[in-house]
Amino acid sequence: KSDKGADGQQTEEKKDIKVASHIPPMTDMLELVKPLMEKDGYNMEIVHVSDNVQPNQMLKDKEVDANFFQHPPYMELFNEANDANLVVVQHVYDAPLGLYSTTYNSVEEIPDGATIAIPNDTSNIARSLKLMETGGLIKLKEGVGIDATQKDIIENPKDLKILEVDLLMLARSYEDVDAVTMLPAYAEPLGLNPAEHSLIEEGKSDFPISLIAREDNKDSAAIQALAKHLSGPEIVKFLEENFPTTYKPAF
Amino acid sequence: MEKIMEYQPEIWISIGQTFIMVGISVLAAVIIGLPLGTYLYLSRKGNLYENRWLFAVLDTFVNIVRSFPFLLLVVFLIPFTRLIVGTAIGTMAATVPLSIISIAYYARLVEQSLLDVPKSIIEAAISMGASRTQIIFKFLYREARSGLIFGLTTATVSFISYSTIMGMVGGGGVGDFAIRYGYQRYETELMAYTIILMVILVQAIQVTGTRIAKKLDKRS
Amino acid sequence: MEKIMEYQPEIWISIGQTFIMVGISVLAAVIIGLPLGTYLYLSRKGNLYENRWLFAVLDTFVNIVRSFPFLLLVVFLIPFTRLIVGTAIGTMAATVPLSIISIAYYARLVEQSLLDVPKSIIEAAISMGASRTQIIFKFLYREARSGLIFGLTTATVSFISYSTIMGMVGGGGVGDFAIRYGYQRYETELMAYTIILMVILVQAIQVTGTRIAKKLDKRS
Amino acid sequence: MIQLQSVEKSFSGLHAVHPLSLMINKGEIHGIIGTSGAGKSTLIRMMNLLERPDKGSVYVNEVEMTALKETDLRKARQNIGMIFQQFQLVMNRTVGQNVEMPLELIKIPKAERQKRVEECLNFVGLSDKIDAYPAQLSGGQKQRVAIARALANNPPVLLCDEPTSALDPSTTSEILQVLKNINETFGATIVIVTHEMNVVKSICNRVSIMKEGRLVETFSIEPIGVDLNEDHYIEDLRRIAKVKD
Amino acid sequence: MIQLQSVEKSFSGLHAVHPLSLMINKGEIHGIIGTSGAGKSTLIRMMNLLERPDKGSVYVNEVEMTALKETDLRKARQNIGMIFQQFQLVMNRTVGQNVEMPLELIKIPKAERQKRVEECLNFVGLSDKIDAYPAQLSGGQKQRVAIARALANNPPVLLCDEPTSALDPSTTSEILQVLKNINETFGATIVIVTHEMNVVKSICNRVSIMKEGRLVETFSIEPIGVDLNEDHYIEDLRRIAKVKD
Ligand SMILES: Nc1ncnc2c1ncn2[C@@H]1O[C@H](COP(=O)(O)OP(=O)(O)OP(=O)(O)O)[C@@H](O)[C@H]1O
Ligand SMILES: Nc1ncnc2c1ncn2[C@@H]1O[C@H](COP(=O)(O)OP(=O)(O)OP(=O)(O)O)[C@@H](O)[C@H]1O
Ligand SMILES: [Mg+2]
Ligand SMILES: [Mg+2]
Repeated sequence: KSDKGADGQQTEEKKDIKVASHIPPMTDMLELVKPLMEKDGYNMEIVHVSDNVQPNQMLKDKEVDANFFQHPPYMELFNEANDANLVVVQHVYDAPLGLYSTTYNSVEEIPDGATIAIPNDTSNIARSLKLMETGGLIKLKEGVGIDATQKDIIENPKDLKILEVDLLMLARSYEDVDAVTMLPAYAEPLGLNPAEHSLIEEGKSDFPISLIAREDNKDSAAIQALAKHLSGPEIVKFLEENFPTTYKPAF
Repeated sequence: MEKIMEYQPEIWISIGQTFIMVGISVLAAVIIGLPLGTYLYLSRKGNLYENRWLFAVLDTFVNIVRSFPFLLLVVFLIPFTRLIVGTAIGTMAATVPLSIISIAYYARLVEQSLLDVPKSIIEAAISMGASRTQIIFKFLYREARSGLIFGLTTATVSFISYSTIMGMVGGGGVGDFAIRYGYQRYETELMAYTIILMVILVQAIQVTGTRIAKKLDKRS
Repeated sequence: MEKIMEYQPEIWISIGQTFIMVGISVLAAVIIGLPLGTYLYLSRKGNLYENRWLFAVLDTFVNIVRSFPFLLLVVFLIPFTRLIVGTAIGTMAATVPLSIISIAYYARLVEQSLLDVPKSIIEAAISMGASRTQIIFKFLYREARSGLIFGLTTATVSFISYSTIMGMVGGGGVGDFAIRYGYQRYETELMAYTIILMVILVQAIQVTGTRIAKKLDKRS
Repeated sequence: MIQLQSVEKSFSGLHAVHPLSLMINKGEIHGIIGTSGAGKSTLIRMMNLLERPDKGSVYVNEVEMTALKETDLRKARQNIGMIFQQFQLVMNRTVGQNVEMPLELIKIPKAERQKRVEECLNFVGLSDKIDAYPAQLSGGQKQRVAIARALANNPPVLLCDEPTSALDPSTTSEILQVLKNINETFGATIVIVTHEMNVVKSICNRVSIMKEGRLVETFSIEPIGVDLNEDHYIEDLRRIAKVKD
Repeated sequence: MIQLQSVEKSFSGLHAVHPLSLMINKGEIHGIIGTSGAGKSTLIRMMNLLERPDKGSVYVNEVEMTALKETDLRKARQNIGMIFQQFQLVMNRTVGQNVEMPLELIKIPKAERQKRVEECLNFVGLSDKIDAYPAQLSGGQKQRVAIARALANNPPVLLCDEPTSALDPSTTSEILQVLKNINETFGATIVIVTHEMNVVKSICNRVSIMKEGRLVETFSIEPIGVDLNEDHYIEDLRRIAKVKD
């Protein structure tokens, strides 16, 4: 059920590949490489999904061939819990988390009892808590990893109130709280970037957004072609042109 | 405006997706929700075909479906969805959980409409020796028809709202489009445009439904 | 089981949040949705206080609220929410959009219930020289009361389902708990447990509502 | 006093009442008779403007009903009791609460209401059904509740659309006696649509005859009074009985 | 033939019908009279088991109704026409469609149904209202639709609960003539609950009298036949008229 090439340029059948993704800029990058894949003989379909679990579930169930929306630690969590064998094929870009505030210009200024909004999904909760730990705002239990929760906070000297809200709402709650941890995808439209505006520097990121596939298809020609294009010069150019201060290639 | 022109094809596609999702849900509501609601009504204590067990089973089923967080219902139904449409993603797959919720939802509205049919009508039916089917189709539905139509209208509008969430399994649709392009990309114009489209769609459905319901109501 | 014990305090908190969100929505539905639905009914063509314009305005308002993708409604209402409760996130903030949708939703069910009141009752009221308020409270509501209660029950169950989505603004609640801990953290047991809690809650509400509605119905 | 001045009424093309005028005096008991579909209900319903005439005017107690604004019309209607052909009771209110209704609307205190309700139910012989709901009543009992309700606030004008159609002759006699009493005691004006010649003969001072939407005749009669002998009509039957089984 | 054997019925404590037995012969026109609330409607409704007796058995045409299973009971009921005290028409069906109902249920072909509907509406003088909805009819017209509906499938047994209560004397006469005809032509058994002595006198062969849930008396009479003189009752009034206005 694959399409014939446009303009009848080729009669040979194209191979289908399905990639699940979520929001820009991931979806934009996929759109960008779609014509490149086309040239290589692949008919790539982007499945837009508005959920953070379904893309992995779909990949595991072989409904899609790859997904592109997460960082490796998040994938690990899924693998562990669902007995899945998803694998990282290609790191694509880094999206550093930042702590942003309308009223305060440094971590020290944040007063006692302040409210901090953080994303409400597992890995981003942990990541946000870690970021706050880095900034000296809180202290976490020794050795907690990517599934840390508020329960793991052992010291909270400023008695901060930490409020978990949906990723999509973070940017909107920016004015309602004392500070927000946000990913660039959400901070950028507010004119904020991690390099200039974040109160805490995340440092070396363990969280590159990556192309993920399964153990059984990671070496297939199609996945490899996609990996190649997602780490190609077009992507570098795209990131530099559109997000000079926020996103950095991770390859 | 430029943006709107640029995205015109995508908008049309998502309108199509909404129509598929809502259309199939409405069909499911009528084909399965209507009989389900009818049996809820009939099997109730003190009613025509009183049946404690049947009522308890149907009532609980409807409650379970309706109490599941919708997102989790979608997830929970994935194996079933795959069984029915062969895949768990895309517009067709989205219609399965949407239809299940539509069925449960419309069943309640049907139950309510039937509860408002005067008992004397059923008595007249019984005195004429009408069969179960005849009582249902020729008396109950006839007398409740405007309520049934009005309820279906209310339900359809809810289905449209529910269909928005089906973006999570790649269902698409106007609502999802509005969220993806308008909200996440901060294209406020695009978002406003699609929302206006939805309002017009809903308004058209409601006005038509209300009008038909009124026209069919000859009770006074 | 261990997990369930461990998270008991969080579960209790989220049950509390659900009660707050749903409770306030039900209140809003009754206090504002009921009169809104009543005016929709009264101002309709051919009815007691026919008023084309009022009807068009109310009907369109209800349609707009109901056709907005819920997520976008939440976003759209942020400035309003801030005005009312001082902040746009948290449980109290979640009650604002939830109440708005509840109002629009219950208004439709009220409209439908009132449409099923025989016109002859209103005629009797008019002949006795009843005022507007008296016609509404002493005749219409009295005769429609079981439908109004049954409709509120249906609506409440829907509000619980809607409240699930309010996790996005940090509203919390049982449904959100099920999604965040059960679904996103893959704690299937915890998820099942919370869903069972929700089913029990909904079942209790539905059974109580149905029972009261039946008890109040003396029409036959 | 009720005065209809060339009132007429059509229902989507059908002329239910052709232009007609009628004057009913204060304190009069006026009967309206005529074949089924003649327009009697439409006519009586125009008297309190439940059916607004297409043309013409209606006066009740010197007030031009057709010229009143809503609130005044409402006040005027509180002084016009009505018994409907189909009873039109509020099904979710008990018998007592139905009868209480007109008193509640004009905000009579609770205690007084209670007394009056008992009194009126007593008039119609239904004291024991005060807490029953209409669905639990026989046809005739429902009709009597409707009568009690119309009498509750002692209205100076009473419009009755076949008030005794569901009643047996002896109950009818009792009800007619009640109507006669309020007519004599309070000077109430009463209009009665009826199919029963005995009703007309017993209490009406004047009768109008309707036919196909027209008033064909109105004449005065001397009411012969109400016959309260319970077994009278069975005796009548017994007289013609062939065999007693 | 209708036979009630020590049937009784209570409604939450209230004994509406005390144990009683009654035998109505085939081809008989049987009147039931009694005061309001005496249990007449309850009694007649037990004959087709709309109200199932608490005790006792009911036979209609040699069949023990109280022993039938649902489907058989359904079949049996198709042969028992019923006219309800409150008409109980389907409001969302036109007059014609209401009368058609019993024929539709037993799957008579459309053309035949149409013919029969016209015939029956003609019997009750409502041919011109065939496409009207019940809400557009006068009280008496609704009652006549209910009568036409009960006659539609020519049932061998006809139960009538105050079938002429909303009708004027001349229309009543016409209806009684129709009942008399189907009784004579098809030998139909007819039970009539009524408050009108004229109805009893005109067509009943036997009369039962009920009082407070008990059958106090049953006797045979010689029906005097139906008086179809339209203006008879107005003449009667004119005789007693004082002045003609
Ligand atoms: N559903 C019910 N619940 C309780 N009581 C009832 C019910 N139906 C009838 N009754 C009572 O049973 C008695 C007999 O009622 P029934 O309708 O048989 O009287 P009836 O002889 O037909 O009177 P009428 O001439 O007024 O129609 C009445 O006292 C009535 O109040
Ligand atoms: N709402 C309506 N729509 C259309 N026609 C109507 C409506 N109400 C009454 N009619 C018609 O108007 C005519 C007069 O009706 P009305 O009810 O006044 O008769 P009536 O004299 O009271 O008869 P009855 O003795 O049978 O009660 C009838 O032919 C009836 O069909
Ligand atoms: Mg009438
Ligand atoms: Mg009766």
